[in-house]
Parts: sequence; structure tokens; C-alpha cells
Amino acid sequence: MTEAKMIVQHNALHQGAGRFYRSLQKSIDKLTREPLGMLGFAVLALLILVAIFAPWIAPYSPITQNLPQALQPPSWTHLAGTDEFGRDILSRLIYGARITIQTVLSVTVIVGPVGLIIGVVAGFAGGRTDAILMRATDIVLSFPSLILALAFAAALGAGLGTAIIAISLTGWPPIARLARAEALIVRNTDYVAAARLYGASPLRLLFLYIAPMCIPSVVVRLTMNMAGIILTAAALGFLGLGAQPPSPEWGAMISSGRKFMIDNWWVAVMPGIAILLTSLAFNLVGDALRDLLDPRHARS
Amino acid sequence: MIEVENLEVAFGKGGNLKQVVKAVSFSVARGESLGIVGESGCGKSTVLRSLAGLDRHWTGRISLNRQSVDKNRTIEQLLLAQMVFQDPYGSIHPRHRIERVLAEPVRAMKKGGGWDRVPKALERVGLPAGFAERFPHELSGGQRQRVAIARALVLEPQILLLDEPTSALDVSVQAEVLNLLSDLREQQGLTYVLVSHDLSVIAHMCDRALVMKDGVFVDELDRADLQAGRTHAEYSAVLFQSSFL
Amino acid sequence: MQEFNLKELGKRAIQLLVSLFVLLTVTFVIGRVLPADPVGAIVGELADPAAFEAMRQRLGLDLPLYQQFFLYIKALLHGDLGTAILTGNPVMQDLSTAFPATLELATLAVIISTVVGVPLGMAAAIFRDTLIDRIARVLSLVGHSIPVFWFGIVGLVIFYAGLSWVGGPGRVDTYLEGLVEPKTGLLLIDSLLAGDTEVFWSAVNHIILPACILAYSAMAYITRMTRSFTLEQLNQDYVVAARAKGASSSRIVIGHILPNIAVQLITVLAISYGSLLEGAVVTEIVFSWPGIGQYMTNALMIGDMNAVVAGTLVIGLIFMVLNFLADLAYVLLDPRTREAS
Amino acid sequence: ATPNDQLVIGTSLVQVLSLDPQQGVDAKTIEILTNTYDRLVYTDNQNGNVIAPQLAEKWDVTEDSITFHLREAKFASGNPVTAKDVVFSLVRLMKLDQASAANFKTAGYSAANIESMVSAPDDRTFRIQFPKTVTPDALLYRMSMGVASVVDSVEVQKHVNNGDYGNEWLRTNTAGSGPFTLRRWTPNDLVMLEANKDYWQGVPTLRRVIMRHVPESQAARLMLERGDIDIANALSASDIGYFQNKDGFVIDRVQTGGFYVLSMNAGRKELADPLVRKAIANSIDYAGIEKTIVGAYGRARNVPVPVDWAGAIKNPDWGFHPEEAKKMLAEAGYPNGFDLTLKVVSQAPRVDMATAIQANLAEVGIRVTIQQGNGADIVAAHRARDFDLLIPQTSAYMPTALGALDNFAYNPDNSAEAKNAGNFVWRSAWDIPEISKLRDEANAERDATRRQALVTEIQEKFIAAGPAVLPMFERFEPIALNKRVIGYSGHPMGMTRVNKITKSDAQ
Amino acid sequence: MPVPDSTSILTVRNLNVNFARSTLKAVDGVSFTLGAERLGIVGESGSGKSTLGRAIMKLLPNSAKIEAEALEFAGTSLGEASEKQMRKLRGNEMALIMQDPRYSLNPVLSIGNQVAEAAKLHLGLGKAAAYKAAAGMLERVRIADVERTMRLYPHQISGGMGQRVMIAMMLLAKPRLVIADEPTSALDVSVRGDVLKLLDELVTENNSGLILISHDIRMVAAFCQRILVMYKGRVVENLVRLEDAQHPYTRGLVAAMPNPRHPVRRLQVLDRPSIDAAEVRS
Ligand SMILES: Nc1ncnc2c1ncn2[C@@H]1O[C@H](COP(=O)(O)OP(=O)(O)OP(=O)(O)O)[C@@H](O)[C@H]1O
Ligand SMILES: Nc1ncnc2c1ncn2[C@@H]1O[C@H](COP(=O)(O)OP(=O)(O)OP(=O)(O)O)[C@@H](O)[C@H]1O
Ligand SMILES: [Mg+2]
Ligand SMILES: [Mg+2]
Ligand code: NI
Repeated sequence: MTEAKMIVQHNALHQGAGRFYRSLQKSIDKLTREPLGMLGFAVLALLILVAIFAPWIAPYSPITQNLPQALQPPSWTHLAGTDEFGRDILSRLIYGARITIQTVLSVTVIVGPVGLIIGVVAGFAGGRTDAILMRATDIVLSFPSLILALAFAAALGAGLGTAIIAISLTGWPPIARLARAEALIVRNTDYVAAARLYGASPLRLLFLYIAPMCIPSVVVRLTMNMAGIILTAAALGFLGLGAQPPSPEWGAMISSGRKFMIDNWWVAVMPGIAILLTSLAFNLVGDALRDLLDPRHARS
Repeated sequence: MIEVENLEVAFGKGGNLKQVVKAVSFSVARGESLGIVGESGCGKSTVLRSLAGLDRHWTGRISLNRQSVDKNRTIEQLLLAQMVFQDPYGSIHPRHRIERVLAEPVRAMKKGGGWDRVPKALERVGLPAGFAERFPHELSGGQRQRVAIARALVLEPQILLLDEPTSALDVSVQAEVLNLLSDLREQQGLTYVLVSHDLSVIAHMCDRALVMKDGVFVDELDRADLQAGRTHAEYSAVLFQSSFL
Repeated sequence: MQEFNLKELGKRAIQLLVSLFVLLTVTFVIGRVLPADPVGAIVGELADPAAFEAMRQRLGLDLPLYQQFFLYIKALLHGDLGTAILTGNPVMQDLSTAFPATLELATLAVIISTVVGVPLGMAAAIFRDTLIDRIARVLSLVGHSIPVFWFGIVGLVIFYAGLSWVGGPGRVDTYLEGLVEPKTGLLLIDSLLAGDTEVFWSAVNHIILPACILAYSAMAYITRMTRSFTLEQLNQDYVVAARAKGASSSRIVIGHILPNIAVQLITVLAISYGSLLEGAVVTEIVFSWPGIGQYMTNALMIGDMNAVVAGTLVIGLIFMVLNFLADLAYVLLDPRTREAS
Repeated sequence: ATPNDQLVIGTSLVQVLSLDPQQGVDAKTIEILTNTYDRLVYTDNQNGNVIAPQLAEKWDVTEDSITFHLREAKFASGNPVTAKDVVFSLVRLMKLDQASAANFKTAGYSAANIESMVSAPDDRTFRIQFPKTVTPDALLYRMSMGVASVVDSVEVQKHVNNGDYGNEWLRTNTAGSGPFTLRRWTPNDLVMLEANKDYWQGVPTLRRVIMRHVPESQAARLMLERGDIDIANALSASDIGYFQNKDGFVIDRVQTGGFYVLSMNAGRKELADPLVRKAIANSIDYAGIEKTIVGAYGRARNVPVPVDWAGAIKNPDWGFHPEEAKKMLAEAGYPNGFDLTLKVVSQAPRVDMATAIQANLAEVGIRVTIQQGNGADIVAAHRARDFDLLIPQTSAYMPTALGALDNFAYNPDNSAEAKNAGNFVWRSAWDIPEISKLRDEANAERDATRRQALVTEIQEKFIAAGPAVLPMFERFEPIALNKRVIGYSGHPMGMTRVNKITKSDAQ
Repeated sequence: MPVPDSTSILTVRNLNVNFARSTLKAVDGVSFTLGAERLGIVGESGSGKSTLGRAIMKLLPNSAKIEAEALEFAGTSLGEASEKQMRKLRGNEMALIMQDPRYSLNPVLSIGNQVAEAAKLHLGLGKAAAYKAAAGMLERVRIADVERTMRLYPHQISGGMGQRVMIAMMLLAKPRLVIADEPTSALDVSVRGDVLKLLDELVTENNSGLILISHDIRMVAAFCQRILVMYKGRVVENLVRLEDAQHPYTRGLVAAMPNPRHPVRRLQVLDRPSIDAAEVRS
């Protein structure tokens, strides 16, 4: 490689970094004008930090029981009180953040690509492929979702993994529909026509031209779905099919805490607050992402 | 360069069949610039899209560069003609940087990386090399249309099909783009088919113009006719009258 | 145009049937390959293996899967959905009591969430980025983020135990049970038909809290969608044109925007309604509501696949029919699609 | 508030699957059957669970049979109750051959021999033969069980459908002579019983009894507190605790004679070792769990006979002794512990017990993974010996030490081929030939003192063997009642009659 | 009927419009008066033409800040008028005709309904009477089969017809001021003339003032009595005849248009720096 070429590349690298930096700057700029979105990002960041540093932050072990200390109201020793086994609720919430994030991310990682690909392929291919894929989507959609989840939990044995699969199984159709709707629009744009003119192959069109246009709205939808995932996990927990004890999954915590709601409100309220804050944050982030990524549907 | 015989295009099926283009024939010589004018919906774009190979609903015969082409084009046939679209906002992928936009045709045709051709392509349409790193939304309408033209030219086609390339642009910007197109044709001897509803644009750019109404050509005007406002059909007379109010 | 619609209708009907068949097959297969064994639930935990075998034979569960499927389809074609292992009744009979309970609750919930959610969403859009918008957003988000059973119990504590405003769990006060002969299965309607106002008011009293709570959780989606539909319309030129005409804001909202978003709204409402009709198991459990969600969940728990398959079919059918109706509404309400030539 | 002539019971009807008296065994089902059918004899808590006459006025016990003399009574259909009906009912029980027949099977009756064992010399006389040596008491207790309910044979014969003994019809209908008749049963909603005006003991004081499905304990608690139900019998331990000191309510803590059990699969390598089993038994904080989790539902006890029953031995000194337990494990060759799964029905209080046990065992190095499941799943796993640890519950078919021991001390053939999945001990693959033999002897023994000696010996051997079916808590069914309800006394097997119950005015 | 003061229907003095978050003024110190005449406003895209038109109607979104020394319409000060007062004026005394009938007619309401709504709002008519008034007006704009057309929906009629409907709807109440914002730019050239002629007719008949906004400088020159040229929110020129144009921007604009009667090899392009320089100087 010649010196000059290297310098050019070097410069390009700098420019690349600069470009990235600039667009990041721009995004952050936009965000700062959206205080609610900022708040959402901040809460999520905090949550992730808490999840990562759980062992250092949590004042107690999340699973060690202390039966004589059961059902203590919030106090300075137990900021969020203790549950029916005398476990410190705050510590459980802190550790639970890990599980909750893991659940939400796993479902999202399954549902996002599956929904996106099915939707985009259906929208792009049209005709019979579209009809078949969309009918399949309709069928899954018309399945009573909790029943399907229950069936899977029954088949594979209760547990968080099963819950994730079950939630994912019923979670992709809305994403697929959304992606298809987007793909249908994008398919008819002039830039796709132009790409056909220079001989781009269908796969190239699909992955380089159409899918990238559907991703933002899919991402936005996914972030907003996250609250729903936590809730479905809670409903499965209610029926005993979610995370298994002693795992401090929030949904399981709130659903086992409900048995004490009247006398010991904190057992169910504390995880409720955690879920509420998190899903609020996800929704705010979703809204903010919509502004950033998806100018077509942007709020202003 | 282009020969079209009995081109018919119909959309829909059965009771919904709609004959959009009705048995039109025309030819364009190498280096010539042909204009097609007509009202909205008369079938101008459809003719152009059939020529380019985007629509597959046509019957008849199309030959490009003395070679009869089919509905499914080979890479070589695609290379003959490229198209520039009306809307500069919609014809460039909003998430691709300009360098990618310009390199894509080459890459899609598996003719190399394509990145090396970007500076030249930009230069050819009079854009600074720095634009390569921008996204389309960072460009003005006129600049985008230049990029679209550059993209069409990257593959070195001999024919450029222009579908209302300036109707989304301001007069002042339109002038720049039209000038660019004239220059390019002069320099490279391209063959143009230019579709527009604006007679003055056609008159400025074209050696010959066809007037289209309801899927058929009702009139043919040469450069002199255009300048003098001479027409041979009632419809084109109306068109002239209202165009130059 | 008439002909076109009929043809399209026929096509949709066939698609519906095919979809239902696939749904049936899938549910059936899922049901039969599940490890849950209904035999144990019937003959009891302490029975001998021989008794198990005998019962398995009696239920036809010893046959190969395809034969079971074949027999099922055959019976289905005679309108027989089988007998529920759970209750010993024909499944159809069970569903005809469980489903109306859910229908009643879901319908009321959808009405409430529409009546509140749509205006709220529109207000949020019209007064975008104001306090109203923020309140609407947070309010609906809270509904979207807290489990229903949580609200259910809190609601009972406050409005039933505390304030005595509403009736407790169940569909009517217990001593009024069985006074009204079920005709439609919808207690509110049956009691009116029978002219029994006491039962009617008691039923109203009992349904209002679960309906409101379900409505609240459904409202989040409706409000959000209404808001974004309205925002989209507000940017349209015809709104400016209407204002230029001198129309007042309320006239524009009701007379111009609402008809335009009606079609999209109906689709959203159909989806919400459909998912409510699946039965909200958790709400039904908290409110002792004998609906289809509880029925199906219990059936699934003991592996009563006749009940589960039939229930799924009914729910699937309803979902698809709702979708179909939404599409039909599209054709009827939107002049642009009405003349689809 | 509820009307004075109606009794409303808030309960969970999930397990009510069949109202066929020769089929249904679930406690809530039994409560319905108790009130819609009569049996020849009955027991109840108020008379100390002694056998008392019901349809039979009196009976004569001989060496090889019991002869019952029936009183004049009518079925709800108007048909007279005859000895033929009794014969029909018992034949029906054995021929249907469901789990409900298990207790008669252990006594030696079977589908093959039943017709030769029961007879109706005349309409008023019913005779039943002892098949093998069973004490008359044990047979009488069996005759008082729900499965021995007398059904209206004339009515049932009308509904027989390809040899099902009318099972299909009887699942959803009643054909008895009890104080109440079934008016309506909607699954997961309610069961409504209406007074039988012609009942031979006189018209029931209550016009109507309603059992309402209230699966959520906190909701049931609010309803009871508000007076919208009179009795709640499916409350969580903490909600029972709430009513314990509350004015206007009483708790009836019904002793079932059964246990919450930790079943260990002795077929698993680690659990085959009695030392390991004893180590496990010694790492559970029974007292702590009783206090904070099980509450009114249980009482810590490791001997399979309730502590206050005649013939019960003292509890061994088992409890949360992690140091000892660790030593035992080390001795057994597991100084670093091992991994186990624990299967449990997702139902309070068993899930919570499991969670507590999990934490307890963790302290001695046994790492437990909990797998919740619905009843059917867990039972199937239990029957298939497909588990490491599992928490089932038992009940005693009669209120004597032998009745309580039945589930724990008997496994005639431990081989896998025996497929004796109905047997509780077999499921744990715990081979106890010696104890089984003792139990057979005790069952046949008519001399009370010798029987007592045998019973004591069984219990001691049981403890010494390091039980693979480890009793943890005596099982109670706490029932919360509004004080308005007068005369309700919970029955150990759920056979509570409500025809004499009265209600005082609401406050 | 008092004779209207034809010299000034609308007075605009030093009108400024700012959009929130943007420091640039979309309309920058615009002043003019309008009598019963045809005034054209031209300028390139984004020069503030539509904003000016809507500012006069007070139809700008809330994010827009309007300031003016005077904004008077037939004696009333629009600047101080409440929304309620404005509502009485809009469609009644002053009308706005918009560019594209495809978007500015409500797609789900029938034509009849939409035109009748204007009658209901301003003529105080009942349902039947409003329909009759609407039918009459549609006839005035030379719609062929009025009865049938009134039952149609916007997507079922052609662009030219749509624009006539729009005109009928807006001019029903015989407003004193008509603002037409690019009324023909979505139309085919062949019907453009018709629509303009019709507009002119109605305006003359009512003795109203017309503001015609367009970027087609040649069309405006042919149609209007006076032309304002806008550039970057400012009025840079006030012309009676196109040939008198002084400002480099106006001249550049005229020259940039291809004209078949004066063919040139290359079109002239705007020299923005020099225009901006000229702006600074003035
Ligand atoms: N894919 C298609 N399916 C059905 N009809 C079509 C399709 N494409 C075009 N048409 C119809 O064909 C006719 C001609 O369309 P075309 O786009 O060629 O018109 P045009 O002359 O380019 O008009 P414009 O000036 O508005 O661009 C129109 O009536 C249009 O509705
Ligand atoms: N709602 C708005 N919010 C923010 N800026 C706006 C808004 N509407 C218009 N603008 C800005 O005001 C300026 C003038 O816009 P306007 O629409 O008046 O231009 P115009 O002359 O009508 O252009 P065109 O010929 O394209 O219609 C532009 O820079 C535009 O970006
Ligand atoms: Mg076109
Ligand atoms: Mg404009
Ligand atoms: Ni000529």
C-alpha cells in the first residue's frame, strides 16, 4: 500500500469517526429536547447498571430465607420490606432486574427477526407467498395467546425458558404485520424500482433495501412491546408457569405477592413499582426512538 | 437506438382490465432526444417503464440497440437503458449514503466494488466529492436529482429514460438540472427519452416530441414546430394554448 | 359491484374455512402430543394402571393420532365437538355457558375503553405536547404496565370492601343466582327479558368493576392508536380546508376527522375486542367470573383436549370473523374502497 | 349479606370434575355428594367420628359378614330406598374401577368378586361379606365413605349408556336420597343444592346451599368479611390467620388425618441411601415453615399418625440440624452434596413449602431445582416414578392410626413390573417388605391391644428406615366461618352435612 | 347595500411569522394592501407564500408566532380577533382555496355534504336548503351533472372538477377576500385555464379581492394585475408588469424558465450570492 493511499484511508477513518460522532451528537441533541425520552433512557441505563452490579448493590442475598423476619414492612434495614420467606424485597428486585432484562431481551431477539423476516418476505414477494404467510400469521394471531403459552409450558415443563419461547411464539405476528405493511410501501418506491433497473437480485433488494426501511418501526414497536412481555410473564407466573422459585423474577414476585396484598401491601406493590417504572421507561424510549429513527411517524 | 412497435400495456384482469397504452409505435435514433408530453394518467410513465423493463404487462416489440428485448432483461440489456425518476425524494434510498447509492449499481451487477467510481460519478454531475458521505436528507432537491442522474450514469448506459426529472423542482433548480442533462448529452452522445407534462421543458430539451392522449400518440412535433407553436392536432393545440398562457 | 362483493365474500369465506381447518389441526396436534394426561384427572390419582387403560380406551385415546383426528373431524362435521372431560357435558353446552359470560364482560369492557379511550386519544392528539397529552399518555401507560390481577384486587379492596360501590366477585349476588332462566346466557339481557330488575341491577353492580379494569388495560392501546391516527389526520390539508371554511374544532373533530379514522379505529377495536374475547383468565380468576378463559385454562391443566380444541376453534372463529367484519367495515365506511373496481 | 335460609360457601371448584358418587374423590366433590346422597352409616366430628346409623337403622356383625337393616326412606325421585340399591351401588363402585374404588380394593373387594360378596336377602336387608380378614370397624368406616353412597338404581338404570353404569349421566346429575338435590352445576362457577322437602330426617333448615367458585383467596376473604359468603374453605394460610382473631368469625381447623409429604424417589442413587434420606429429614425447618408458611394448614410431624390419635408414637428429633445433616451426607459419601429436582403442584401452600425446603436443603449442600406443574402433570410424574423429590398430600380414610398409616406403610411388591401406581410407597420405589407385612397383620388383627403393639412397631420401623415418603406436616383444612352459621362442623374427609345448619340474623 | 371601500379590503403592515424552534423568519416584514383586484404572489418553494396566506387567515399551527403592525380586514383587526370571530370570518368573509383537491377535500364525505357544510355554517340554512344552495353553487362553477356529482366522493372526480368543487365550497358565501394558494399547480395544463377563468369570474362578480399564490411566474403575470415577488420570506419586488422587474432574483427567475419562443442553449441559473448581496444592500 502506498503512503498516499494510507493517508487517504487514515483520513477516511477519521472522517468516519467524525461522522459517527456528529450523528451521535445530533441524536443526543434531539433527545435533550425531549426530556421524557431522556428520562426513559436514564431509567433504562440505571436498570442495566443495577442488573450488572447486582451483587455489589444488593444489601442482602435474594434467595436466603429468614423465616422469623417474614413480611416485615419497609424500614431502614429492609428498604422495601421482606416477603413471606423473610427475603429482602429490594435485593430480590435488584437481582430480578437481571432476569427481567434477560427475558425481555430474549423475547425481543426472537420475535424481532422472525417477525421482520416473515413480514418483509410476505410484503416483498406478494402473491401466493404473501397470502400463505399472512394466513399463517392470522392463525397464530387467532390462537388464544395465553392458552398457547400454557400449552407450551405444559409441554416443555414450567420455567423461564419455556415462558420465553411461549411468549415469543405468540409475539411475532404483530411485528410481521407491521413489517409487511412497511414492506408493501417500500416495495413500490422509486429507489427499489431503480435498484431493479440495475439488476439487484431479490435477496439484495430484500436485505439491503427493504428490510432496513422496516427496522426502525419494528424497533419502536419492540420497545413498546417490552412492557407487555413483562406482563405476560407475570400472568404466567400467576398460573404458576413462569419463572420457578426462588428466582426473583418480577412477574413471579408480584403474582406471589398478591396473596398478601391486603395485609402486607409492599410485597406486591414493590415489584409493581419496578415493573411500572421499567415499562414506562421502555415506552418513553420507544417514543423517543420513533422520533430519532422513524421520521415518517415522528411526533412532530 | 430504440424501436417500439405496437406496444400495448394493460393492467388488471377480466372485467377490471384497463388498457393504458394502445398500440403505440415509435423509434428514437442514436443521440436523439425524444419528448413525450401529455396529461396526467395518459400513459407516459407506463411507456417509459416498459422501455426500462420495470413493467411486465406489455405486449408488442421493443428493441434497444437493435436487439429485441424481452420482459425479463438480462444484465446486458439492463445496462443499455437507465432511468431517472420524477421524485428526487423518493428515488434514493433514504438510509444509504451517497457513496453507497452510487456504488450500488456496480455492486449489484457484480462488476466490482464500485467505491472507486464514486468520485468520478459525482464530479460528472458537478457535485463536490465531499457529498459522498452525506445522506440524501442532507441534500437539496436539485442535488438529489443530480445524484439520481449520476447513479443512472454510473453503469454507462447509452439510453437515459427521464420521467419528469424536474417537475418536483423549482424553476431555478430545474434550470440547473436541465443544463446538466443537456451538457451530458452533448459530451457523451446519450439518447434521451424525456417525459414531461411541461411543454416548455420538452421544447427546450427535445429534438422531437410526441403528444400523448389516452394511451395513444395524437401528434408529433419537431423542433421547429415546438418553437413556432405549430400543431397538427386539436388536442396539442389546446395544450399549447394553456401552457403559454 | 354487487357481484364483485359476493365473489370477494366467497373467497374470504373459503380462506376462513381453510384457516379454521389449519387452526383445528394445529390445536389438535398440540393437544394430543402434550404430556398432560386427562385420564388421571378422571379416574383419579389412586387408580390402578388397568383402570387407566380402560378409561383411555373409552376415550379413544389409545388410537393412533390420525385416527383420532379423523374421528374428531367426522364428529365435528355432525356438529359434535365432543364431550368435555372436565365436566362431562358436551363441550358445546359448556361453551354456551362460559362464552356468554366472557362475551358480556368483554363487550362492556370494549365499550368502556372505546368511550373513554377514543376521546382521550383524540384530545391528546389535538392538544399535543400539552398537559392533557402527557396525562393521557401516563394514564394509559400505567394501565398498560400493571398486571390486571393487581388492579383487580386493589379494585375489590377499595370499591367493594371499602366503599361498597360495587358488587363482589361473581356475576350476581349469590342469593339471586338461578332466578333468571338463561336464554342468551348474557345475564344483563336475560334479566331484562325476564323483567327482573333486581337481578339486572345486581348484575350491573357486579360486572362494572371487572369491566372497568379490563377496559383500563385495553385502553392503553386504543388511546395510543387513536392519538396517532388523529395526529396523522391533523396534518392533512382537508383539516385546514375545513378550518378555512369556518368549521369549529368540535365540528372538525367529529364531522371530519372521526369519519376518516373510523376505519382504522374499527380494526384496532376489533383486535382489542378479539383479545378480550379470548377470555382474560387472570381477571376471571380474581373476579370468580365463569368465563371461557378460566374454562379453557382449567381444561388445559387437566389435559381436557376436547374442551381446549373446541374452545380454540370458537375463539379462532370469532377472531377471524371479527377481522372479516373489520374488513367489511372498511369497505362499507371508506368510499375509496367501497368502489373497489 | 346472605339470606338466612341460604348457605353460601366460597370454595374452589377446580377439582370438581364428576358428581358420580362412585367416581368423585376430591374433597369439594365429596362435600356435595355428602349432602345429596345418604350412606348406610356415617361419622362426624361432633360425635367423635364414631360410626353412627344413617340409612341403616342397625347392623349385626358376624365372623364373616355384616348385615345392615335399612330404614324406610325415599330417593329424591320418589323411589323407595331398598337393599337392591345398596347392592347396585357397591357393584357399580367396583365395576367402574376408578381411583374411588381403591379403599375397597385394599380391603380385598374387586370387580370380579363383588357380586358374590354383597347381597340383598330382602328389600330392607343388606349383607356384605368380609373378603379377607378386615376388621369390622375398618369395613364400617369404608361404608361411611362418599364412594359408598347409595344411588337410586331405578333412576340410574334408565341412563345407562353402553355399559357405563350410568356414569356419564351421573357425572352431572344426582340420584340420591340425601337432604339436598342438585339444582345447578356450572363448572368453575357454582353448585346449587336445593332442599329435599321429603327428606326422611325432616326438611332441611336451609332452603338452598350454594358453593361458589372463588379461586382467589384474597377475593374470598373480602367476600367473607363483607358477608357475601358464609363460609370460606379455600383461603390461604395468611388469610385464615386474618380471621383468627377477628370478631364475628370463627376458624374451624379440621384435622384430616392426612399429611403433607416429601416423597423421595428411592430409585435414585443418592436417595436410595437411608442415611441420605435421614439427612434430608434433618435439614428441614419444620417449625419455622409451620409458623410462617403453612400456618393453620399444618402441624409439624414426621410420624405418619397424627400426634393426638390413639396409638401415635412420639416424634423423632428431626428438624433443621444442618451440622448433623452434613455429617450424615459426608458419611454417605456426599460431602459436597448433589443436585435434585423437586416437583410440586403449583398451589398454595405446597409451592411455598417447596421454596422453603429448597432454601433449607441448600444449606446442607443439596441443590434443589423446583419444577411446578399442574395437578395432572405432577401426579403423572409421581405415578411414573419420574421425579427426585415431590410434595404430595395424603388423607386418612378412617380416623384411626391404621387409617393414617395406610398410605405410608404398605408396598407389597416394589418391582417396576408391578406397576402398582395407585400405591403411594411404590411410587417412591421404597421397598419395605417387613413393614408391609406388619401392616397386613395389624389390619387383620381384631384384638385391640395386640393391634396397638403392631401399630407402634410399624411406626418405629418406619422412622428407623429413614422414610422415602417423609411426613412433614399433619394436614388440616382450615375453614373460616361467619359466626351467623350455627352448627357447621368440618368433617375430616369433607363429608360435612349441612341440613341441620341454621343461620342467625345478619348484624 | 353600502358600496365597499374598494381601495382596501386587506391591509398588511410589517407582518412577521416565526415558527417555534426556528430562528429564521418564514415571513419577514411583509406589507401590502389589497383592494378589489387580483394580486399575485410568486416566489420559489419555501419563500413563505403559503405561510403568508395562512397567516392572514390565521390558520397557522400554534407553533407559529404571528406579529404585525397592522393586519386589517375590511375594518376589523385580525390580529386582535378571537378564534370565534375568525371562525365567523373564515369561509364567510374570507376564503382560502388550496392547492390539491385530492388532499384538501375530505376523502370520506360526499361532495354534496362538504359544499353544503359551508352553506350550513355561514348562510344559516337547514339541511335541505343548504343542499339546494350547494347545488346552485356547483352549477355556477359549471359542474355538469350536479345531482350526481353531489353524491360522489372526492376520489371519484377528476382533479379539475375537484378544484371547482373547492372553489364552489369556498366562494359560496361570497367572501370579500379570496386567497388562492397554488390553485392550479396540481391540475393538468389543459384545465388550468378554465379554473383560473372561473375564479376570476366569481371574484369580479362579488367585487372581492383575490390573492393568487403560485410559483409559476408566467401564469401569474398573465392573470394578475399586480405581482409581489417573495424571496426568503421577504417581498423583494412589487410589480405590475413582469418586464419591469428590477430585482436580480425576479430577473433570474424569469430567465430560468425555458421559453420555446426564445430558445437558448443553456438556461440561466440563479446566482444566489449576488442576489443575497443585493438583498443586503437594499
Ligand atoms: N401497476 C398499475 N396497475 C394498474 N393501473 C396502473 C398501474 N400503473 C399505472 N396504471 C394506470 O395507468 C394509467 C397511466 O399511468 P401513467 O403513470 O403511465 O401515467 P402518466 O402519463 O405518467 O401520468 P403522470 O403525469 O401523472 O405521471 C393511469 O390511469 C394509472 O392509473
Ligand atoms: N408548520 C411549520 N413548522 C415549521 N416551519 C414551517 C411550517 N410551515 C412552513 N414552515 C417553514 O416556513 C417557510 C415557508 O414555507 P411556506 O410553506 O410558506 O413556503 P411556500 O412559499 O408556500 O413554498 P411552496 O412553494 O413549496 O409551497 C419554509 O422554510 C418552511 O420550512
Ligand atoms: Mg408519470
Ligand atoms: Mg406553499
Ligand atoms: Ni410539423
